Amino acid sequence: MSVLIDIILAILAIYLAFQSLLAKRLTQTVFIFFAFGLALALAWVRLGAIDVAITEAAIAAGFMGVLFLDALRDFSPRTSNNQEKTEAAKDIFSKKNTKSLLLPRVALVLGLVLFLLISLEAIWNIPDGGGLTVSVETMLPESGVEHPVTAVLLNFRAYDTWLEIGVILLGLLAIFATGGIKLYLKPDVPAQDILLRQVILFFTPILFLFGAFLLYIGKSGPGGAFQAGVLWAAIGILLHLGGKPVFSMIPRWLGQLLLTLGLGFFLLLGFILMAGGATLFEYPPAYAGVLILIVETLAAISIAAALTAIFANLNQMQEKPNDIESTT
Amino acid sequence: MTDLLTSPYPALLVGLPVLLATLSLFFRTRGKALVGLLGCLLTAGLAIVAFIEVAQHGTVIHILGGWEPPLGIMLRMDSLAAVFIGMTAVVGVFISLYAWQYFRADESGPGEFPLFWPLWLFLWAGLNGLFLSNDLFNLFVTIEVIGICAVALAVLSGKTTAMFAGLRYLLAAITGSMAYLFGVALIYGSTGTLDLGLLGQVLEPGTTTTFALLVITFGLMVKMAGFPFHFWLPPAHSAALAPVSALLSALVVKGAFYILLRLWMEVFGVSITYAAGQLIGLAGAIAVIWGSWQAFMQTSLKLIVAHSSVAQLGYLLMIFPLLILAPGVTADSADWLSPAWTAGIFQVIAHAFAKASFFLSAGLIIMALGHDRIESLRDLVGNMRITAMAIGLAGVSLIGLPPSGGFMAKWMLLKGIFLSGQWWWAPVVLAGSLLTAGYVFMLLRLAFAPAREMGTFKPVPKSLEIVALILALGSFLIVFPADYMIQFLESTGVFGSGIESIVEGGAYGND
Amino acid sequence: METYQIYSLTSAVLFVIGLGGVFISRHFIKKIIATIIMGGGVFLSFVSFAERDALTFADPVPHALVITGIVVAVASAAFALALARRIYQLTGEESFTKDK
Amino acid sequence: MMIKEVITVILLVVGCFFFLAGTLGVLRFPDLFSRLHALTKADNLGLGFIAAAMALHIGSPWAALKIFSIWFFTLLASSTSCYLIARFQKEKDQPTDRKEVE
Amino acid sequence: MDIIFIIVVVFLLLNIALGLFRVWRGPTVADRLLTTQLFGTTGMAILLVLAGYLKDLNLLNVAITFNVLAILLVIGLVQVWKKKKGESP
Repeated sequence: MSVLIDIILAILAIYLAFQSLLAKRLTQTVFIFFAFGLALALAWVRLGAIDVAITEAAIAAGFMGVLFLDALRDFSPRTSNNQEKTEAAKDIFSKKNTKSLLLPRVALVLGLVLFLLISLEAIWNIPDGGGLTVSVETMLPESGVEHPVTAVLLNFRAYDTWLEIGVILLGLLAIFATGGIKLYLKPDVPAQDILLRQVILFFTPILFLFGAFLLYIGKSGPGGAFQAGVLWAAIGILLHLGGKPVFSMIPRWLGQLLLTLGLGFFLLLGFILMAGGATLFEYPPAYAGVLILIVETLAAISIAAALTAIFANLNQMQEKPNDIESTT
Repeated sequence: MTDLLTSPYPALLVGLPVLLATLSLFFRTRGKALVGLLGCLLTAGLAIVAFIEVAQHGTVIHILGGWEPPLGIMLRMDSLAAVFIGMTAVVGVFISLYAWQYFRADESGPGEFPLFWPLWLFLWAGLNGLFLSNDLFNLFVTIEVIGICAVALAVLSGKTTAMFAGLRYLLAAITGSMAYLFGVALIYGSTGTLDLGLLGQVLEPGTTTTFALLVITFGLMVKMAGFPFHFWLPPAHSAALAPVSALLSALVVKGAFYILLRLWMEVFGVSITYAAGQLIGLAGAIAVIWGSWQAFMQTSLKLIVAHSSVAQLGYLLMIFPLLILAPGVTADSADWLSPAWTAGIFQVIAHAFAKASFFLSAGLIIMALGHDRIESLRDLVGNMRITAMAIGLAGVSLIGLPPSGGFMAKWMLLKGIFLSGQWWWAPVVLAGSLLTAGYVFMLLRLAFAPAREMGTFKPVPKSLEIVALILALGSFLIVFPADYMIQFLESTGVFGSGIESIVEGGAYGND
Repeated sequence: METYQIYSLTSAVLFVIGLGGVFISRHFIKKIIATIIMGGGVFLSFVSFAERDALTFADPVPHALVITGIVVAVASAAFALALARRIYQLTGEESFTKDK
Repeated sequence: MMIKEVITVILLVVGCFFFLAGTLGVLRFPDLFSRLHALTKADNLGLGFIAAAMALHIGSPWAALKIFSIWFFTLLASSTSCYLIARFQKEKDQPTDRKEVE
Repeated sequence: MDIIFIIVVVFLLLNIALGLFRVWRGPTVADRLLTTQLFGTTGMAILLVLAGYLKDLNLLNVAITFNVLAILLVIGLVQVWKKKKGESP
């Protein structure tokens, strides 16, 4: 009976994915994409992956959502003149290429359908590998935390998690590399909006406390550094939108320290313990719990800082539309 | 697992560059470059030490966190990984030296790009992590690190064309890694392990495995610009800054090839058929012809070099059909395996040196001329003797004329082809070489031609020219330690092994 | 039909939709969203296998992998978005044209 | 025990009714402001009743607090956004059937 | 009791499917946002009911995460709106 929920949810998710790509307008695409994120989060819940559901809710729906909404400001036609120009260009393009594009497209769609059928068959017949549940269960007491997912993330496969924190920092660096950005720029529009200010005042402590709660509960239940990091990043994003960009209010070195703290401490701790004869990311079982909590906290701070900076940069990209000379 | 030596070097090889990259973020423009350069030298030194360690003790491992696979992740540095890491270090350190000078050259230079240094160090860490990794999912994370770094470096120049090319590259890279990850999900679902060594033992042939192999190969082909998916490579490589182009084509695309080689040889042996090998070989053959032809047709130097990368990567794919044995043939009786492997490894190394030198020289020409249209290359020899020499030497290695590393690779490839009886690949190798000779000699002819007007060449720093020349020479010098290197590769690792097709597994052998 | 089977089949469909979307969609934003949908499919298959292998708790390794994967995917999507916006800022283009 | 369950069921049914009413309203009402009105019904009452039912069913004070806060936050976010939407629409003050953000 | 929860969840999901129509139709950004809002609220209700059905209180954390981050989307939308207002003649 409960399978009915899954079937409807699955159909809904597929439909939403389809529609978000087929939609004619960009706003439509983005809003349907939000709904898709929600459907996916419900699917995680149905599959018992609460950690993933929280991450999806936080990162995919919250953070990506606000990034896409922010991007919508950009991709709307700026001036009618410009719009006409692009429209005309598109017209020529489509007229000229309709026929030559049709055949490859049909072939592509057929290929995709074939691919889908094979993949469905492959997934249907998948042998039961058994997973790693048993090994995790036996090793869990030595990991220093009670929640298996946290144990895997920060102890058994800490290397992946460390690289992943690096990837977030890298994402920020990569956005710098696209150029045209001044991180310490003040946005032009301060929040005159009383409502906005009230919302920020009210939600900042809530976001902070709930993030801390998720971080702390990660030891024994679903939650952890990433989820907490995104919630804290939401504070930074709210402040930025309210005309108080965090990175322009703190000294430069502090900003850099916040950004690199998680990655650096994680690694330095590993190196220090390595000097004592352990392998990288090996924690003595007696202290593992405490060390993991410290690492998680610093990682959450760094993730929050990096995500805030990513948003701030993307947000400011639009503020200076005329600053287009390239760096060369 | 315990009979292999545990060593701290694998962990340091990944950790140190990341630490230095993080450190360099705290400095401003000049400081960043200084820390970055020091970091590159340190990392290269560490790589050499690690290489020696492997040469002395054989394969070394590092079990991260002390958790043995399948639960944890193990880093493993065997001779194959050591050779790739050593190559990255040697090529990387020269490119770093070049970049240091190149960005500091005032008026004619492109300006300072402080972000180059942390990104390049992260890229280096990612490459080292990829060569060392022994875990399917960890490989995904490292290819994502490499992908993001590579695209970020590619768009660093800030040109509009670079942005378009970068976005195309990034979308291709994300698509490729997602396809790869889909295969990983299926493999994990059907075996419950991610460790390459264990997977090689437990993987069963079946629809799921075959499909997983298909999507993984698709993903990696996209990432390494294998033939039908090469569309992103030429614009991205040609629009980047000179040191970045060199990094991208010398090192980055080799990462995906390395994974492909490892997975085909070590993991998916059970579901690979003779026909699959032929198919990959065919993609490689088309890439050789198509890429060389496209290179021949271009009119700007960097585009020629970028298209030539597509062709040279095609040669790498052409070793796959040789490594997969027809049904009924055993690995012991197949005497072409060793030449084929030698061809692959030498092609990787020779191409890395030659292509890095080529791109660095192209950067110098742009610095001197302000553009890279080939008709302005007249009298290059008279104005930039060393650069012309570097281009000539690198070109000779790309064509595969003796005594270059490229010659060794192509010779061994032909030897393998004839020993295995798969003669139909031979014309492709020869035609590829001819076409390559076509565009290289076209460049050289222009370089030697007398100038029409005088004084268009601005002077460029000598040191930069010398770095490019050293790299070009490197593609010749690698021939000398060839015997030692083959011996070293044969001591451990998968080098020299082949896949024996299972007859009942549906192989379509034709002999 | 078990719960996990429904979702693992869904995962393949989502993956294919995303894959097709990357190729067919024109607008940058749609292409980026298509890669995210692709990622959603992949992660769904991981988690559905975790549900299948559940004993006292669902297999935590795929959960951890998926969390890592989501974060990595978001970092690259944010970068792609930055590139797309930069291109728009520089040229006013919203999709790849033939010659670029 | 029985009575608690009965009350839970009744609350759920009432909540569902309001959700349906809200959706139908959003679908059928002619203009944006009446649609907003319909949505507010679903938010406030539909979720409120279901939250009450669940708080009753789970029956732990900590959970009840969380459920209440969920309801409260949703209310806050939705009323803020509804206010903004309404203001947005009012200030634009022109029919925007075709010329919207694309 | 469980069966009732399942029915409620199915009902709410169908409700979402019904609401999709408005996103499709538009006609304005505001309408689409409004429907997304409705989805969000319905999703919260589904999460609550599932929490009761699966007897897992951690689901409430998922719901709270969604909730507190919904405000980001609202404010992000204000930005879009400001931009639009700025450019209208």
